[in-house]
Amino acid sequence: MDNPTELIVPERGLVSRRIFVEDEIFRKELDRIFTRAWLFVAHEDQIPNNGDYVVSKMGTDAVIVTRDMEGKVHVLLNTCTHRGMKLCRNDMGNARTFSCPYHGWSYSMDGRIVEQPGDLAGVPGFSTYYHGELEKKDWGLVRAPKVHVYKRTVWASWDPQVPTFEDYLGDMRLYLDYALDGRDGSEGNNEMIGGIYKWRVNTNWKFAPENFIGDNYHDISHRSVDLVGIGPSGGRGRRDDEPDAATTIGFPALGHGLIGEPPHYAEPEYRPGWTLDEEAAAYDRRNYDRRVEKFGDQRRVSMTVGTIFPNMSFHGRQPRTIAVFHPISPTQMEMWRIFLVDRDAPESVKEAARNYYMSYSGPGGLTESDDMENWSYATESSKGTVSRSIYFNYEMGLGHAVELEGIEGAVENGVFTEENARIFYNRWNEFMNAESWDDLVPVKKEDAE
Amino acid sequence: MDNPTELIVPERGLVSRRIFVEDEIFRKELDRIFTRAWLFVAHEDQIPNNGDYVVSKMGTDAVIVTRDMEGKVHVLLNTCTHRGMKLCRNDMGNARTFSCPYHGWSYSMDGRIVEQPGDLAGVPGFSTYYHGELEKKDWGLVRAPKVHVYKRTVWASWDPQVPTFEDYLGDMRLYLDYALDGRDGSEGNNEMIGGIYKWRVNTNWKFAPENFIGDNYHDISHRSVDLVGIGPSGGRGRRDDEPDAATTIGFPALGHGLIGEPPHYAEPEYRPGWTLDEEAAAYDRRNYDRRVEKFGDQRRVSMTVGTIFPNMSFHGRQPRTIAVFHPISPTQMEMWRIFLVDRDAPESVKEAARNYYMSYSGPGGLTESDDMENWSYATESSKGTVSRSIYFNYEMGLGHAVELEGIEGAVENGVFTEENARIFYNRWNEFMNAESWDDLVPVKKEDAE
Amino acid sequence: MDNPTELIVPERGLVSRRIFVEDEIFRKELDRIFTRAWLFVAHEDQIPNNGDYVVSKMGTDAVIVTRDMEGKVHVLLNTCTHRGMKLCRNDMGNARTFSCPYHGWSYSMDGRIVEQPGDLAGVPGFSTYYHGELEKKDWGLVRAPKVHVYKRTVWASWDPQVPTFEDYLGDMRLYLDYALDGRDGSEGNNEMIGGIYKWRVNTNWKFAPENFIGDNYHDISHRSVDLVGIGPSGGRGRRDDEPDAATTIGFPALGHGLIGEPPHYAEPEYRPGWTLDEEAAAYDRRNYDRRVEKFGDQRRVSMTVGTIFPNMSFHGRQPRTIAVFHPISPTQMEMWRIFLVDRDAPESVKEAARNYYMSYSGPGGLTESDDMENWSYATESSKGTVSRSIYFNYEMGLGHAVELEGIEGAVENGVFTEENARIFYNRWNEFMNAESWDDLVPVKKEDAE
Amino acid sequence: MTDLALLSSVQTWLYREADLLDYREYDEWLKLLHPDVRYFVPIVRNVPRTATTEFTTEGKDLAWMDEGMTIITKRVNQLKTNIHWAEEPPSRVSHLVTNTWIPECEGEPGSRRVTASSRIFVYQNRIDDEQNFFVGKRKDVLVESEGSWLLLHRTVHLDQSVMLAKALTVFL
Amino acid sequence: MTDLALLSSVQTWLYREADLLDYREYDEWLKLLHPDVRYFVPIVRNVPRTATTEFTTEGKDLAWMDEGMTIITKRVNQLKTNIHWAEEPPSRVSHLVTNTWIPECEGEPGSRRVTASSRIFVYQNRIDDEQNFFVGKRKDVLVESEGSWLLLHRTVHLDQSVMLAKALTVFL
Amino acid sequence: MTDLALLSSVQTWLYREADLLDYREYDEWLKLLHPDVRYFVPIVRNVPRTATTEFTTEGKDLAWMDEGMTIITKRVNQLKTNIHWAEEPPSRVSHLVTNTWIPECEGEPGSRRVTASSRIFVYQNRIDDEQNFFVGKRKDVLVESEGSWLLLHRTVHLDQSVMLAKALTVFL
Ligand code: FES
Ligand code: FES
Ligand code: FES
Ligand SMILES: [Fe+3]
Ligand SMILES: [Fe+3]
Ligand SMILES: [Fe+3]
Repeated sequence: MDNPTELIVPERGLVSRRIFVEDEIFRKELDRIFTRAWLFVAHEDQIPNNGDYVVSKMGTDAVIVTRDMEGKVHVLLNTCTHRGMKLCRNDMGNARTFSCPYHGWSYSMDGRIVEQPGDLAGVPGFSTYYHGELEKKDWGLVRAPKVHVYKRTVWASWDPQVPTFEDYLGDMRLYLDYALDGRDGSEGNNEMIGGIYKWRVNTNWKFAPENFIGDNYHDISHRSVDLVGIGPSGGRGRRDDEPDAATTIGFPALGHGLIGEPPHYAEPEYRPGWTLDEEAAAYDRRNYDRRVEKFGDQRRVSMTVGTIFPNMSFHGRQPRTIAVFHPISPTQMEMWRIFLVDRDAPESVKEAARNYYMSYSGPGGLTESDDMENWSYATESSKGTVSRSIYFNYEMGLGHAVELEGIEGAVENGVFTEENARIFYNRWNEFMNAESWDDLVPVKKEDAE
Repeated sequence: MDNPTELIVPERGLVSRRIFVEDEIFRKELDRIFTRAWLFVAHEDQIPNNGDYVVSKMGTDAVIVTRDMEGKVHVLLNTCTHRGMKLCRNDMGNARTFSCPYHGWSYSMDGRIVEQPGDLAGVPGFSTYYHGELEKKDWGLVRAPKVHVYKRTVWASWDPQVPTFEDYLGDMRLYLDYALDGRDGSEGNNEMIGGIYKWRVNTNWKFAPENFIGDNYHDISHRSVDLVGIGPSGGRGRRDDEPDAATTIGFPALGHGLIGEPPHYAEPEYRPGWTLDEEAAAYDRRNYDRRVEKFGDQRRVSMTVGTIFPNMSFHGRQPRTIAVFHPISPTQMEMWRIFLVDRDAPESVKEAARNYYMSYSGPGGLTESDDMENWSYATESSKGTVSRSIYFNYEMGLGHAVELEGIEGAVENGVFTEENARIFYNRWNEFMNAESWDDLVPVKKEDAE
Repeated sequence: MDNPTELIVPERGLVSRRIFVEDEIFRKELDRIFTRAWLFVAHEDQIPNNGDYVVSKMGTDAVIVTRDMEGKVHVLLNTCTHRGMKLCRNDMGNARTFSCPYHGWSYSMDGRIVEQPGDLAGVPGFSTYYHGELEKKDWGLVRAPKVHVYKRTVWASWDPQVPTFEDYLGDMRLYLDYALDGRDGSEGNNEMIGGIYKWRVNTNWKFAPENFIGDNYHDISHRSVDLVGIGPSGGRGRRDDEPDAATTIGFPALGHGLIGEPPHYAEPEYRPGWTLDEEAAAYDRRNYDRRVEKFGDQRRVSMTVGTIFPNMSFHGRQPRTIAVFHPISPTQMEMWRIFLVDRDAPESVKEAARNYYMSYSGPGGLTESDDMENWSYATESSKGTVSRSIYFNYEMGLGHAVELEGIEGAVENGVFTEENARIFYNRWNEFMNAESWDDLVPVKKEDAE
Repeated sequence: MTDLALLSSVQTWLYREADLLDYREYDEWLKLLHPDVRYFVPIVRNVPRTATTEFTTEGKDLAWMDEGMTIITKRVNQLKTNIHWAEEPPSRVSHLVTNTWIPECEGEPGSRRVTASSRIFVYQNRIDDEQNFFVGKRKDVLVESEGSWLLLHRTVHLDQSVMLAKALTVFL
Repeated sequence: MTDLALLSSVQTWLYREADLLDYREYDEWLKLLHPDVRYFVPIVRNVPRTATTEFTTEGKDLAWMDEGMTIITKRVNQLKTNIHWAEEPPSRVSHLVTNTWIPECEGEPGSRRVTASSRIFVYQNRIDDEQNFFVGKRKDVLVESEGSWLLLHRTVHLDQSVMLAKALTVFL
Repeated sequence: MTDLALLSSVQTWLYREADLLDYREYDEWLKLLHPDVRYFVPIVRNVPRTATTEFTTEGKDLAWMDEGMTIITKRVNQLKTNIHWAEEPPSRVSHLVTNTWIPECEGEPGSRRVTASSRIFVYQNRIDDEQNFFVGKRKDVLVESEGSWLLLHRTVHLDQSVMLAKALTVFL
């Protein structure tokens, strides 16, 4: 092939390997993507009570997600504004203030006694040593200006210009809802199993969202676990039977995409699931019936897995999880995983889910460990001088996307295709080239007029 | 606050976090500060005899400090000029020559048989293989052109233009004297306890001299050791009572500063010290009396801790130590510590001091370990994309410095202030912007006229 | 000395230390040297049968060396062209295809069913998922366009413009022949002992080829092993007596060089060798006799050690080995060693050689371990700010090279000299400054006319 | 006084077990497990010294491993497919088991149940330069069975909060 | 022949000691120390093989640790303040004690004094990815006391010249 | 039942051996070797789980070490020259030997021959910050001789394919 010079060549389905290994590009990503996009930061179950906090990450920045005394959620840069000490070195807890170990500046989590949580609440010697001359209002913790809680998930952006979370999601929201709503369709009925997997993988972070945005093609890499069989109804494979209508759906203007089912207006015929556990099987059936009842002939969607640009992916069905890919360096990420069950599911159903999820995902998951091998050695293998000069191939199904009816701004691409990955890298390219949100295709521009 | 673009904003007390994490700035520091300034390299007790040597560091360069056969001290780059082998891989010893393991070039430490110690003394095959054509004079070890021994401490600079050591110190010298003179005021009466602590800390090196130049404010971080109490008279706290007159004193034109007492003309009333050890207590009292006698109504100063720009700090009282902060990378330093006692103190007094010092300082010190935590996590916490874009705050006492009488070029700033840190970073800024010593405010220019 | 600004100062025998420690120069080396030169990649004994493969390296790129079903040897970039997975994670084996673990693309090793080994042979879903629209011909493994098998050694280059291997070698080939031919002069009579040493050394890769190109001067560094004595006839030293005629010979236009004997037209008087082992001693004698008979009064050469630019060195006599120095970073290389014996030597002779070689070379070799110490601490010691600003000295014998009769393009420089190292760095400089092979002195230009 | 024979028997059992894992004799290794075995490796969190939330809870929260014979057997079977890519080609693994002593022993000889406290250092090396260090505390409950021991319960407190390995494909 | 009971008793004592440290039961740990205990971790220097100056001298030179009950107790008390930031939140620490044998034993049963030679590998992990490896040689002098042992003297030869950790907040 | 005395005697022998190496008493160490000793550390390759080519072959292929008394003695003598630069100034080395048990024992008391299976972690630190970790499996064949043991054969399976150290100047 003749050698292109651009990093992304949309019309040919080419992506330069340089974006997976080069430091300069990585630093630009941090600057142009991770300070602008909406990023997943936490699940509300990590901070159920007022005063609760949990640490998280946005790009390479450490943040604290807090719930103030009014119950409102905030996202604060985890670094003392005085001399930079990592303010909170606990992973989680409950507090009224954060007090800095170095010189004792303290910051409020309490929306009542100061204007904003994260405000500088206590400065030892303020009136004496400082002669009252510190403009305390200016020295609160750096706050993410945009924070949004959506069906128990918490998102934030550093960019005051970022569109609303709903506009940022577009109709991808319907598919996110499928994961966050209850199995019977009940709104936001999800609960996080205690604990998060956090682990380091020597891979460029983009291998993960690219994979989860719609890579059915790599099923073959999971043949070993398929042979063994870990699905919740026994037998071979990793899951219960999925709907026949499965396809890939992408949002070209937004960078999101998924594997799942197009809008439909009736529940497909019931296929028994979770049959290894009697209660879980009954619960599964019950939920089917409830969905039939609840949705009637209304539009509904369902999905297996998808990515919200840039670095959050989620599984909607089996397992039901949220994954986040935190960039560490061009060739390292820290991956996080959270698992969801229905809040009101019977204990035994939750337990069946927990056991299944752990066997599937995370560093010890029988499925996911093989993904880690692939992503890390694909990264390793792209570092060489010759190797980094060539392009990855994303030609599968190029030009075969069709508009998807019933979902705004979506295309449907068939089960096996790389359209969604192309959508992801095109959006990546737009972010990298944009000077600000003005240059990014305004989300739902028409609505705004 | 509105975002400044300079790295240092003196009038607002702001310092960009970038100078603590960025590689390019770090390399410029090595080039513009560490090859120009006077750097502490050794204590004479490390090389008491002719032929003794000890290895040290200047910035990222390894050096050997030697005492030649005439007793003169030299500082030599620790790398064979032939093909770069690390010439001396021992930490210390006594020798007549350094012989290179790779090809056997040997260098003299003996000022008598060659012109200069470090000169190329032996080249196997010089007249045969080299046909006598190697200009040996040009290929001696690279020597620091400026070396100064001051009250048993050894200093060096790579810059032939550097002012004299005394001019470089200015009146800061009086405070250094306090640490290096005997407890009774006897000149240069100090002895180094055998052994140096050397350890790696994942922090930018500047956190250390900034701290020691006058950060009383971080006392709060040492509350755990204060509760336990390790002072030499028992009870809570880390030290015996210090004089009431303590304040911070800085040298704006020089970059040095300290916590200590302004010049005074009589000894303050005696406060018993070292009372846990009978002999040490008696020695302390005796020294007080001797000071009263020796100094009468003359000027004297005293101090707790201070920094000589750029990377040497010292404690004058409790403990009595020298610390050096060798840069390794933007986010790593190697810290060294040397401990001092009076040469002629009774053994039991030395022993009391040794025990006390070890409990205080070094990686295992009950006080210092908490500093390491603060500095390393302040560094860690400044690496993020958003985090590195903001500024540290050094506003405490901004505009409240007053000229200090009796000490040339000094300002007095009160016990709690960040004036000294501001002085440090202003000087840092001058070094970084200067093309040569001509651009650095000439020290004692007036004297030179 | 006055400070030069060029990296290489040929007329003064100076080489800047920067080329041993700086990242930018390292990356340029990868680009300008390792993608252009002929590189040693394997020994045929690693792939004796059709379908055999072994992994190797070219610069920082991983490659697979394969033998196709016609017996032809190929060198393929070890990375799946689809999404970059390291295709072959085994070190060696026999296969008909390489199948990618990630999505199952498979590549041929079989020249019969596809045009070229490494061609994309299997794409799951080609006609369905891809709609038959992938130009498979374009997506075979990246192949080294130039591959040459020479007396059981395999070489490759990424540059289609590279001269023929023979032209690249020039008359250095005669000396390589000495290592690759049998001890009795029989053509290509060499066999590789099973297994390769591969190990990481924190040194710039150039220290190794520079050393092996002709550094007799560092013999002194091996005094400890010389005192102990590991030679195959017992006593002190590392080898049997070598010929009196030994000198260094270099190829200024090519960058190669060696320690060995100039062309001669009769065997020198026999000196008994390998006397610790009766059979080996007899074999040695027999080979002498055969050489006398075979070569008569024809030209012959012999050698101890030499370097083929850029990163392959070999020992021709004792031990008889091939070494390759793979760059990893400016300050790290991965070193490989392969050992040779006559294919048809008696088992006990092979065994004597194996025992001797292992005691000599590799990380555990009594000789080589000291080289590793020197190279790694010479690298370490050149990292400092002052240290990297100075120059290594290669003045030994500067201007004393004389043309060597009987070998085209060669100079003879005496036993102790740095002429060969100068030749190496001059060639290095030419590669670094050349835009393409057009700018590199055309090898054997005259012949081509 | 320590029951020397007991202690030695438990230590030897643990070392043999490690051999079976490190020499990849997984089927033999499975035979050392009690049918009701539980393998539990909780996640550990950074929390204050005084907190009770340091470890996730067995049977309730996420854990690096919290499983019984069914999943353990599946792990072994997956390795035996020879296409479990994260372990193919296989890693080189060494289990260093140290500090073993027996804080608890109950029951009569022949049907004893002991708790063994150990430290482990599991070293994993694969392909060229990938290496992982897993260090932590192990508590094993062994039950006596026909002159030998069966593993009934294993807790490993891995000394890592963020797992510093790309995957956990070794038994700890 | 080795006194098996003695060896086993000393080993078990060392493992229990490690448990107390690693499970942060410092008050219990203090009870294992003799009132006259000395804890000595000299600094090591790069000097020729033939030199006698490799280690700093106990009771005279600087050392990473050279202390008795007073300072040891203060270290423990500092940890117990819960605001000793270098250990708050607490590090995860494992002491792996290996190679224990008894080169010397003197005195009558009931008042014996033994020297135990060991190796240690102390792994420390804290916050997200901070990890330290302390490896070296340990020589312990234990004295018998009421059926158990008390630590009278401990020397640790840490295999590091420049300490490659930011702080030494663990007992080695 | 395990022969406690035998096991303990072998373990103690291994720990004393490690002491002699780590405290650099090489001449004493040589005395622990049988005149016919073989020291074998094969190279390991990445090959499929099912392959038989993982390790190079003793007495035939290359190996990190495959040698007897002659070369071993030369190594010791080289160290003793004090100018073997890769070990001068000397490295700081600790051999941690763990997991020792005795899978095989044959012969009569007084002339027994045992096979001991262990794990080793050899830590090497030199100059300022150079450090190497050698971890692997050891199989030793010891023969009884005059109330003690002599090393007849040692195999070390180092868990590294590419050796991640610049030189192998320690006995594993
Ligand atoms: S760094 Fe937080 S108070 Fe100073
Ligand atoms: S490097 Fe020192 S003599 Fe050559
Ligand atoms: S990466 Fe090889 S088939 Fe996709
Ligand atoms: Fe997958
Ligand atoms: Fe402090
Ligand atoms: Fe050599």
